[in-house]
Amino acid sequence: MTRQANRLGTDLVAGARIDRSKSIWFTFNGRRYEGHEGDTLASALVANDVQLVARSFKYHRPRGFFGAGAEDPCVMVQVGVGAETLPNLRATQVELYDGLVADSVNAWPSVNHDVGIVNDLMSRLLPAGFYYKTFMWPASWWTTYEHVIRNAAGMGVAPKQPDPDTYDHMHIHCDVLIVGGGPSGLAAALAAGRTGARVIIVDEQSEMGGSILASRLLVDDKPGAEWLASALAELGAMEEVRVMPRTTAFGHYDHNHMGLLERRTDHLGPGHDIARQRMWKVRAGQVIHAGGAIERSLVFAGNDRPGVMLASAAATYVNRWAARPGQKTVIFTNNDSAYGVAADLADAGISVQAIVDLRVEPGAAALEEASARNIEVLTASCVVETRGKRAVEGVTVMKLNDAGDGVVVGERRFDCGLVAVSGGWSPAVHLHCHAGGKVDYDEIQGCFVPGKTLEAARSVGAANGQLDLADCLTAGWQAGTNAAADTGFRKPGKVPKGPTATAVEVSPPRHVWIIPAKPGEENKVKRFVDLQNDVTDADVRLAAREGYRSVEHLKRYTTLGMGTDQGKTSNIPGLGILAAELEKSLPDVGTTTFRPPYTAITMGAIAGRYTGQMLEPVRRSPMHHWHENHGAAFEDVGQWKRPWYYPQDGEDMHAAVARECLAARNAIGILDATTLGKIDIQGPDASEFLNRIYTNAWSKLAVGRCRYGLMLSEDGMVMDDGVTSCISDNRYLMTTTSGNAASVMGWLEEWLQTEWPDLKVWCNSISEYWATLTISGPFARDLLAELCSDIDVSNDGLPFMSWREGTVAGAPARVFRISFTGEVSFEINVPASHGLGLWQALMTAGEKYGITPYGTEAMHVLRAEKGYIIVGQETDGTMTPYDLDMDWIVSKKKPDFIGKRSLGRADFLRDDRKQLVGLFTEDPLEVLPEGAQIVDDPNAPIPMPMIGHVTSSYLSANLGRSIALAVVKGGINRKGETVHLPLENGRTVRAEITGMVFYDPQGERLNG
Amino acid sequence: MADSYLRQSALASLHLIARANQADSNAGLSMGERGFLCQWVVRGDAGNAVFASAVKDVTGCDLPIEPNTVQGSGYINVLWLGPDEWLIVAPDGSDAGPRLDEACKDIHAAVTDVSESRTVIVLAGEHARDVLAKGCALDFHARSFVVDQCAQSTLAHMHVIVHQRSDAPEFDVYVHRSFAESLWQWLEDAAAEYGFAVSNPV
Amino acid sequence: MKRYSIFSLVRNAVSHHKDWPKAWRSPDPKAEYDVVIVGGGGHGLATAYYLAKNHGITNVAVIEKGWLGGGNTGRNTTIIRSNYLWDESAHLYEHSLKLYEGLSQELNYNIMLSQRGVLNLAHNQHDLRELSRRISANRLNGIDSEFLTPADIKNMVPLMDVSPEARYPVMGASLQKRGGVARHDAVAWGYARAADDRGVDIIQQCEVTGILREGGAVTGVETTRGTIKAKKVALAVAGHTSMLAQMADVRLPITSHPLQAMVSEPVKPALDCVVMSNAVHGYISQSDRGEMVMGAGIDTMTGYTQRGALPVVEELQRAIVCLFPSFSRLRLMRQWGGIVDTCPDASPIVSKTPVGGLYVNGGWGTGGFKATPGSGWVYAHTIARDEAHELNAPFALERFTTGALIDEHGAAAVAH
Amino acid sequence: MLIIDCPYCGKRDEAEFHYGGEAHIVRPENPSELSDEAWAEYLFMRSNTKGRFLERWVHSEGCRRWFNMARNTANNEVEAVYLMGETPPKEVSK
Ligand SMILES: Cc1cc2nc3c(=O)[nH]c(=O)nc-3n(C[C@H](O)[C@H](O)[C@H](O)COP(=O)(O)OP(=O)(O)OC[C@H]3O[C@@H](n4cnc5c(N)ncnc54)[C@H](O)[C@@H]3O)c2cc1C
Ligand SMILES: NC(=O)c1ccc[n+]([C@@H]2O[C@H](COP(=O)([O-])OP(=O)(O)OC[C@H]3O[C@@H](n4cnc5c(N)ncnc54)[C@H](O)[C@@H]3O)[C@@H](O)[C@H]2O)c1
Ligand SMILES: Cc1cc2nc3c(=O)[nH]c(=O)nc-3n(C[C@H](O)[C@H](O)[C@H](O)COP(=O)(O)O)c2cc1C
Ligand SMILES: [Zn+2]
Repeated sequence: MTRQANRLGTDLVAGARIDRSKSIWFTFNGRRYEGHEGDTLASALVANDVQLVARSFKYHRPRGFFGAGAEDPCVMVQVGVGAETLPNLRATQVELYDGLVADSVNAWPSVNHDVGIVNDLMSRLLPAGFYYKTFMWPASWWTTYEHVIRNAAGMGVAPKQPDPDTYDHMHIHCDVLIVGGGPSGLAAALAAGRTGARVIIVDEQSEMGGSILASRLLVDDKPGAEWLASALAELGAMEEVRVMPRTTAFGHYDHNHMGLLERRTDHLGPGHDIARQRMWKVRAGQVIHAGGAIERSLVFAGNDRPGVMLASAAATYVNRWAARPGQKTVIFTNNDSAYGVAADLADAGISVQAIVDLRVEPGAAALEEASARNIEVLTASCVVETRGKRAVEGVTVMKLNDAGDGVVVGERRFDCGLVAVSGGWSPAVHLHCHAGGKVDYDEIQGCFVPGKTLEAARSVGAANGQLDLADCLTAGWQAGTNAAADTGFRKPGKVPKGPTATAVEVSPPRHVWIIPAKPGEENKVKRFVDLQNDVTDADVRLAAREGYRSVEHLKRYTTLGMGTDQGKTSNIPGLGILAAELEKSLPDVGTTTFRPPYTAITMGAIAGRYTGQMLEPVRRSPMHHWHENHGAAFEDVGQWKRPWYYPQDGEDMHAAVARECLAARNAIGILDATTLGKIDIQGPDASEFLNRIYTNAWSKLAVGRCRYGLMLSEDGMVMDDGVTSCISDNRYLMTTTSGNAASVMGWLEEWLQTEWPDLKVWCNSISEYWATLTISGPFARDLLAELCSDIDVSNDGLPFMSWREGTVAGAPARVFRISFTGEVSFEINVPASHGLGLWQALMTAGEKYGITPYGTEAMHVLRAEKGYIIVGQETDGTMTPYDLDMDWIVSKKKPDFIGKRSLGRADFLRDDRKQLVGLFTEDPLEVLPEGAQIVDDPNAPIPMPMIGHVTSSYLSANLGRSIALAVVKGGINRKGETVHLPLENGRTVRAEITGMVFYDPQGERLNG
Repeated sequence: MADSYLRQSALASLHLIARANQADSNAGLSMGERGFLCQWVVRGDAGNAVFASAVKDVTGCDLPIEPNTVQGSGYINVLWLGPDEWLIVAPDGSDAGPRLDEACKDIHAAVTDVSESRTVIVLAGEHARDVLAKGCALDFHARSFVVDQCAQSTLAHMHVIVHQRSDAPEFDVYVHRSFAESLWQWLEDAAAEYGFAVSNPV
Repeated sequence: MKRYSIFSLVRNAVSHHKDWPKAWRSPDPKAEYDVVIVGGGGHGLATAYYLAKNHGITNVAVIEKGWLGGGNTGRNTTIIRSNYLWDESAHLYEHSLKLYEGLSQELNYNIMLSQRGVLNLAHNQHDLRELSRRISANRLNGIDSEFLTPADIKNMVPLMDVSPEARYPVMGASLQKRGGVARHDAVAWGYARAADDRGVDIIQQCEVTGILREGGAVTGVETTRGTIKAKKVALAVAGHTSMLAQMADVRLPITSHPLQAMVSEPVKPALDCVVMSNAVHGYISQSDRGEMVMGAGIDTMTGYTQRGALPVVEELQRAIVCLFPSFSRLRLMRQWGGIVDTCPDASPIVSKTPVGGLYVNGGWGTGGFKATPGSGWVYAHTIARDEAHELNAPFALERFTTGALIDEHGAAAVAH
Repeated sequence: MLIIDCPYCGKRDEAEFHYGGEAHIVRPENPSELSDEAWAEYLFMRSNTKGRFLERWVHSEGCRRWFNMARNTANNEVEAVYLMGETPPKEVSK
């Protein structure tokens, strides 16, 4: 084949948007082709006379270029290979780059010889919804059927390796955002930009200009390209105007929150080190929708053969890319716009055989254009069939009757490789509708136009149903001026003038939703509505007959408009056919819902940089790097990384935890407890506030003393716990669990601000201020005494549940004598910047005592040995203090506290509530799995009645046996009884219900 | 023992000061840590004359009542955080907090030391706004975010206070200490395409 | 009802598919019914079907303000499973799953139940603990449930990133093999066709605007197509439960929220089971057509907009791309929203009400599609007998007074 | 995503806020004197209105203040913002 056989010379097409001097080589289905800079994959393939590009979804019928941009339903290709591969790109939107590799999708072994075509042969058996009616017998075969169906479906192939590209996000604010860089959008941008407003104008194509790029009309008496260049130059010079080509406005969300997707390197091919795509999140004062209109097809027999193409697309290939979509053409239209196409094609040397017009009376200007070029116009006529094997070779035309539902005998046959079709225009109301905008039906144009919206937005130009260039320019200018004014920007001085063009008089289109076939052939032909999903007019009518009468049922039953093009060209014809079948008007039938995105957007771009390790920020304590350097294994606790255990010399977790636990009871253990939440509570009503928040009483806590508290949510369930200390008169320091630090702070503020604004209390989070280092064990006091000279750390000087201020290892410190291990234990709080220094000082000075850092796992074991609960482990939002056997902490005297009333409800008084107990397995070395369910009768039939589950379970090195905490129905009164735990591996373990305190039940070690 | 410990700024482990010496002068922006600032959160009633004048006396700044604004004395800055909440920022060693606490002891106000809670990352230069815009929904355009304006928001999903210091532009970004390394990492990544230099702000 | 089968397909192919009967009629409302069911979603239609089939009550109307199946039934991510934590839920959802297993045959409508397995991922110690608790409870309740290690998961889902280097590494998963997905529209259509066949009137494009009462009991409903008398009125209106109950002065502990879902462009099979993650918030499965069907959490504010905001989409895509780094290059084709009604304990209400003859079925939140057959079954029982079936007795309104909540927040992971 | 006009900080993205549910639900003065039914009403029963709804928000990533808002839940139009403890402005109080 000759290179670019269908590329039109400059003699035929002047000024196309390609650089003929720059060749680009690419591969399609294994063959190398040449294109030019400025080409899309589609235009280059058209120029190379490649017609068969894809196969349809269901019947695997051959598909060629139908559109020239976002609207094309057919030409999906797989671009790139390996990790870089991209499925389902629309060839009309792929910019050519050197070395581009593209292949057809959904065809095997090749797009030319696809075995899937058997579906087409069986298509009689596969009408809309056939799968609901069959594949049910035998029931067990469905899996097999499904396997076959799944493999046949899908289009391109997902990559298998991680995406090598990156994506990022950008927030931006502007006064006026304009979607669409056609004449309407540009006029709006000029008007708004000149006021000084912050303006953004986006267009999803490679260059701005919209229809101007493919049109020969004049603007301001200049060729469109010239005007475009000057407009862009002016916009480019405006400081507050941002012009963004290759940027799709994909969604219009509430309150003018707009999503844009900018393609930054796609046109350059793989291998760039900036983000491949960028998602812009815009807050716009005013939005102008100027996204143009989408041409519709006509539903006639054989309308899916490659070679049948939207008229506007044919003109675009010719005018914009100098690519000839066919040598001989027949134009088939219901409106005047295709006459301009006919003229453009004819002027480019394409032989226009005829214009077949459904109407009796085409517009005068249109007719004139045809007759000036000696093009035959067949009025009140229609194409009743296309002929050809894989592509169109000719058409048959007949006269249409007055009703439009049949033909009049006498046919004309034309040979042609291109049928350029226009079924009228549908404004791109998509974005207008995303945020709830309504549409109105334009009876004359046969389309929906933007109606009411709550957003500060307006639609202009073709997107608003204005199809004349002159109107578009005027309206765009107006909209730009008004939108800017609505955000407070006005051009001072004389009223400026916008761009102009010559208005053209047109006649209205004629809407015939189903073009009759040749007499007698009605049942033999296929007329496609949705070219991607193979929905025909017969499918639409079948659905209606079967009772799927709502448009939404129609859509879902036939899959009309559910493909990757989202029915841009097919929705209205589908609705028209349904309306006719139901004998309703089209607006009564209504339209399906327009949803984001306008065109498909890369999932990685939506995620942006927040993937992999950057999914969420990591929170680190001041000692984090010490832990890291000392081999700690970390545990994720919320966003924190906490040392889980510190394996040494090849220890496994079990060995490390045992060593750490022993050290904490026999020497000194040191824990990084920085993650605890800390809240500074001040004010004359602080103790009253605590009384309301906690279940126990707070009025009498002396300065220097600490108290454990339990917080309930208003439904009576345990929400959080922690120690609160009295710092000075009317000032407390509350600690919370690590996981609840933020939510408790929010909880306190909520009550203060919304319910008790009269309370004089201030809360401030100081979680981040303090590094918390806990030392625990028989030598903890000795160590502390060594490093701290200004606090008497003796049992009397610093009794259990008290705190003092002083210095430890030179750092200003608050030392709390509290214990989560049951040993003598000090929580040393120092300003975070001192955390690491103090940690190192303690490690150095503690070496002689055998100081051992321990992680969260050992902490869990140590506290379980003492029967201390962990909120979120022993509790799950369904446990009351009573269930936890913590009656002692619920004040009987206080008239009220949060959650108190709920505790009195019927269900809380049951004595078979699940209650917290200890468990001893019969075999002391058997460690129960956490979460294991507990039963009374392990031989009971399934479903087996369950009475509780294990909440915590460990092998205690200190006790030399396993211990567990569990909740058991009525457990508090069942101590000594045996229960059973049927495990996943089929074994059943026996265990005795015990108290919760396994170690040092008298609490003697607390005081050392 | 007193001299054996080392105070560590939140980003100490990144050795920014060492990196600052190898700064690239063509960079689109500079980033550095301003550590060890004294910071106090002050809560109180702006309408209370005692309170307002205590703040003025101690800091030399008028209590900023205008939302999202900063009052500065050159030495101390007072940032508006909310209708009854301010952040006083002073260089290391300042005793403004305790003095204010003392001055407010008879009224319902609270002064809480949060010096260690946050560190400040300074972003400056031509592309500072772009980097912020990558992760923060505030409008940093020069028309709507001006010198001595501040705001609390999120940057890359981390809570921050942003204070524009100069027209350079230069921004102080206050971030919680535990998040500081993550934010720095994110900023480095965001800034990479513009080129950045590590600075050593004082 | 003319049965569907391959033979009927062949027969109709010969006659160019001109003779297919209507799947359901479009009758005008009668003046009076024994039972009026408000809401033509899966639950309402299933209820009508079982009222007719199990209880012989056929003088029933299903009143739907839009098109049948157009509520959440038509917009959910179709995950079906029964591995709930608490006995009460487990029994109800398991009953439902069992009904699902024979539903295509029973309804003579292929609902394409695809029991390809549901994975619930654990990303931290807490998740693991909750997972094993649930697995243990499921097994003793007779619900298939097993634990998978990261290596098992990699085998089953090769494209998932289970490396320990992940920000929140996958540490294990529960697998319910009998879980999966079904074709949501077909469930509604299948029930509609079968209920219609048993004489139920399905009245679409008819909105209930009032509930008529006399002496503390219902007497009918006011609709946009006139008054319809009824001995019993049963609500099955999902997102609008509070609105309808309010018409009878019944207040409910329900709030309605937008919940979004989205699909990618279709691709060849790349994911063979359902994957759900709570910590890395999102879930995903691949439909038979090839799209990745994805969802995440609710928009927190109350809302009836049937759409949602971009941040939820971002959050979801972060999760999906972290779990499946290669899906980063797929493209999102469509996103939409539904209105889900949630209860404080994340469990539904299927209950009588203080108003005689008024029943409520709602609060299924983000997870009621899987319950459709079971819910219809027990709701029909409750309506027919005026007393709860043992399976829905725990889900009565009274639990909010007694405090006997069934809290499925903590352990049920993303509750879809 | 809404733009919410924080009564203190001004217009900000919804992402900076947390939703707080129905507004004007006052905690009963003496819970212990309430019947279980009345307590359940306070705890759980919500209006869940479709249309104009009075609700609470907190500017959690900003000034951390709570406030009330009137929003149309059917279309997300924000009709008014008013302070905690205030009654809704006339134009939205019906
Ligand atoms: C995005 C999303 C994802 C989900 N994913 C899952 C999932 O994976 N698995 C799962 O099990 N569940 C899922 N769910 C939940 C599930 O969809 C619902 O719980 C279930 O479909 C509810 O069914 P329904 O029949 O009760 O309600 P719907 O299907 O919503 O039906 C209620 C009907 O009532 C009608 N109605 C309302 N008001 C009136 C009136 N006044 N008069 C007449 N008719 C009225 C509505 O138009 C509607 O058709 C999801 C939900 C959503 C939104
Ligand atoms: N004669 C006719 O019947 C007829 C019909 C339609 C259009 N037209 C002509 O088309 C022109 C219409 O001008 P216009 O400016 O209104 O439309 P346009 O088609 O010229 O421009 C619209 C632009 O918006 C872009 N766009 C659409 N959706 C987008 C999105 N979501 N994100 C980013 N970009 C998007 C498109 O790529 C296109 O470039 C006029 O010249 C008019 O005469 C004529
Ligand atoms: C499981 C499932 C799969 C879907 N697949 C597609 C699809 O392939 N193509 C499509 O356009 N929409 C698909 N949708 C979305 C519907 O088009 C539609 O958006 C959704 O049902 C909500 O309805 P609405 O957008 O009309 O409000 C799917 C929906 C669901 C629930
Ligand atoms: Zn605020």
